[in-house]
Amino acid sequence: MAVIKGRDISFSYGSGKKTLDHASIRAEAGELIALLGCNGCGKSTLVRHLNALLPLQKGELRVAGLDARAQANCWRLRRQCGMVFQNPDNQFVSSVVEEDIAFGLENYETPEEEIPTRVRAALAAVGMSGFEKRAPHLLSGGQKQRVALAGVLALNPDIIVFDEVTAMLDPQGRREVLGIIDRLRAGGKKTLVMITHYVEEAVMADRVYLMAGGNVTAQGSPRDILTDAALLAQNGLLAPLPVRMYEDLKAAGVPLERCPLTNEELVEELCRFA
Amino acid sequence: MPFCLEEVSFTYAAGTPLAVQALRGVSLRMEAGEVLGVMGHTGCGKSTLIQLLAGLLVPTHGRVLLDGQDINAPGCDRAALRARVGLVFQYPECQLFEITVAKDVTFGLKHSGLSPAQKEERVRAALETVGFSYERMGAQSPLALSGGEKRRVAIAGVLAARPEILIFDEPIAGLDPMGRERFLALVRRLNAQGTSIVLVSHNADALAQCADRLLVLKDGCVALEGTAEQVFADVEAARRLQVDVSTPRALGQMLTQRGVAVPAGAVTYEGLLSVLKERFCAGGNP
Amino acid sequence: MSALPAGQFFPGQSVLHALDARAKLLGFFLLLAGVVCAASLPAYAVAFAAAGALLALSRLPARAVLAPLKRLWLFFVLIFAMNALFYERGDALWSWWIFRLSKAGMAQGANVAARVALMMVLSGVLTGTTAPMEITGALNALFKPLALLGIPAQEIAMILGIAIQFIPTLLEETDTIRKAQIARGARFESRSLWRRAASLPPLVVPIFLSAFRRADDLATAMEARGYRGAANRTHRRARPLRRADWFALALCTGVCALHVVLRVCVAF
Amino acid sequence: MMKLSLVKRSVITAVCIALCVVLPMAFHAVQNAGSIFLPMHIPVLLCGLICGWPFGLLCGLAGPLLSSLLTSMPPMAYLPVMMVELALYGLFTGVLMRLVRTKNLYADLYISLTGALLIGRVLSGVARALIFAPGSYSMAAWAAGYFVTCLPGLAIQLALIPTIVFALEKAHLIPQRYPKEELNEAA
Repeated sequence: MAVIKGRDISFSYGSGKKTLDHASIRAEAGELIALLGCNGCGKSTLVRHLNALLPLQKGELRVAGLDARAQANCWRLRRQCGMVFQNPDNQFVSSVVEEDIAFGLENYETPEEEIPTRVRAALAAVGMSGFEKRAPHLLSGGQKQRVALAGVLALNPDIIVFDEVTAMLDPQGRREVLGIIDRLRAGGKKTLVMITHYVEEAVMADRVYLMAGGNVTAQGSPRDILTDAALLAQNGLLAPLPVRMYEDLKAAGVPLERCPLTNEELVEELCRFA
Repeated sequence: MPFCLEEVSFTYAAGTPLAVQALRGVSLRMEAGEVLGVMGHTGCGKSTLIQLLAGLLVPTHGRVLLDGQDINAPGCDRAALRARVGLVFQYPECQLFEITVAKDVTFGLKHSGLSPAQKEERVRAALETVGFSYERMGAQSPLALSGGEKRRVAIAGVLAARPEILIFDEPIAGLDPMGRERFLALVRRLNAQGTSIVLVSHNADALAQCADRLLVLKDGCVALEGTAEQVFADVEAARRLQVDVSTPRALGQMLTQRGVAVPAGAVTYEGLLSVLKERFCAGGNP
Repeated sequence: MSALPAGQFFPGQSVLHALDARAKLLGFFLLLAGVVCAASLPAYAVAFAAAGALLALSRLPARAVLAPLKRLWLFFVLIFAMNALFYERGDALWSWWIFRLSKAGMAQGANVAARVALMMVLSGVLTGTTAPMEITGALNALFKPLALLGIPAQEIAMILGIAIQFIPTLLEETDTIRKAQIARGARFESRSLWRRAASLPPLVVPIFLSAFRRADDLATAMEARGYRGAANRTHRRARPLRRADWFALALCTGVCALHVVLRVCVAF
Repeated sequence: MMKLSLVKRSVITAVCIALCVVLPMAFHAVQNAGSIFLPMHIPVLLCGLICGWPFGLLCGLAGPLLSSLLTSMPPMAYLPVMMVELALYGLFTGVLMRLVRTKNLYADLYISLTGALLIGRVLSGVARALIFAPGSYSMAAWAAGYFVTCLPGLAIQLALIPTIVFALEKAHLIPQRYPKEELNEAA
């Protein structure tokens, strides 16, 4: 069942230039989709339609069974579709972790007695139990993003959008956050949308949408999209290192069989060959 | 011998209950024309180190020497120092403020004593170095550009002063693949022109590609120092210091463990590729 | 990051640290009112004794709390001199051109200087024993009754909370921007007023751009999390004040009342 | 571009209040010139201009209050006077910006700013004379000193604030006041 179904979405911020030009997107329940593209390709603008942060100017969009065109659905959409943002510093409302996580719950008038248990459960889900009383601005980048995710998880949305959440993190923080996303995906209960310009991150998705110039230029399984170095280059991206290595070795006359997607697969392929 | 740190320590808020020691007795020598990479986990003292180099912080103990002269000595001309050492902070696009790109790039030349024509020439050259045309970009508002373009303008603003030593703090964070490649090409070009460069980054792949020497900091001390080949040789040691080794080196390690021996010196993509080519092409297989 | 120049919070376990911030804030305002009333020697004795007792009770490093007084000595000299030399009432001891030194003026100068010093010590004790977060929490609670006057108290509370939350981030950002511009050759240290004024735009424009960018991000994040004004939210019940808090409040009220009585009864 | 939403106005007001605390500290560290350049006035005036009078009023009241509580600057003794003055600036920049529409951004800004600064100064002077310091020390000497020392501050405000508003519009952080004119200019 399609949880996100968008067709021919166009959007302009008003300067005449179209940021989105007939972009279409679709996600099935429980899958992780990756929107891949270089800076300024319209990825963020597209996902901001999913939770009605931007009004639908042109096209059709249904999210979790709700029509995004209807202004009345705005709040229900936002409840069904949570979002974690790029800059970890700019999404905290309170200077105490537990109050910040409660913020979303309070917005939906959750009964006061329920709030502490749900806050605790959300923090446990991102591996941040025990940080309830800490100040968000004193946490590491990865921890901040996990707290932000906990704030979203506390509302129990069907869909979670990750808007370049690793772009401003160090390698350690990136691993932490990607680990949590992977765990959520394994749980299979949420539909996850991940925006990124790191091809290596898109590997973990069930389906990849390639974007350029406000358009979805290609979609398919990570294997189809990410092993196509020419296609990626057309969209201003670089193929993952194992793919490049495979292509270069093949060009040098090493008859490898299957194009590897991850480092592990490359090692496997080379060992098999050796 | 442009730069020397002698037993430098630095403590923030020294003498208060909130004192934090950021650097402990760091000694360092940087040769002219070198590209020095600095790595380390968040909070290891990298930012403090580069601010000491740029003369923005004064060491609590020890000396910072530029051409053998203590830059914090009472008689030292700080303005002259700042003209010689350029520092590009993380997310430099946040520091743009002028109405036009040309004005913003000229900002650093205000006290340089150059004639307007000389200034314009400098600005033109700096913009061209980062890949912009003065005619096309000069009159635009820097604030209306895209993130990557803004960063290039900000870098041009530092280049205009023609520093001998350039320090970059996390210059590729948040850049897309094209932006990253463009930046690394810029570093190579500047270095070829004789500029010494300090690159602070978490990105081991980028450092392996362009740094002559790497410095790994841990808790305010120099924990490892050497070429990328030396620093990334011991994958376990690097992990203990909370830094990544470059992806090709990690692949080499995985292959070695599986019986396909790859020398530890293969730390770049090209290095690993040639090792693999040699092994698999010349090794009897067609 | 640059440290707060004064009014810094020192974590601790003293009686004052343990009090509810609302009680402390109210008590603080009561004592301030008392200080404003003070105009006689006995009144100042009471006020200084109260401030000293609070400082002792707080177990704060007295040096740190009193440091701003020392740093502002010139300011005190100025207040004193302004009052002593320009006071229009009383007999002149000495006068020249527009200056007119009088006994009444000197008393007035001492008065103002003592008041300012007392207020600074009191606010030092308040901020020293109360985390900034708790202060805003308390301010929010004290703002609540404003809702009765039709003022959107909850919105104001939310805005204040966010403001506090942004202070450390913006301080750090300001420091970075300043250093970046210095590295590019900006001269903030210059002595000439004109030059210093000219060095402000490179500092202030990026600070505002960055602050507004952060505001934009945060507002978007808040909307994404379902915020639509403070009215339609879970209403949290406030914690009741404990006995110690009421006791402290009573004491402060007592001191304040004593000041009023002294003001009425004792002539200077 | 869309109008500023209520949530956005609230958060902008919050950062302006935070800047009322941060800017004086920054100025103090940089050049010890807080009292000459009046840094706390800038966020209040901007808040009034951009978010409207209720927000400007709030910023003018809360900014100095928070700063005083957290950093002891301004000292408590001057807080009420300062709160009244800044609140009036925030209020009147907002009111005037709403009333004045000359089709030219800079003209609007200058009229609103100078208007608010004048009205604010007169009214806070009156308040000072009537409420806070009724005749206890010589108002004339004090006021003269006050006006002379804050002249550089005034000049800076008049130069800086329109620049900042212009930069914010360019960076698309606030909506353009006259979007059509922008197009004509480009054409």
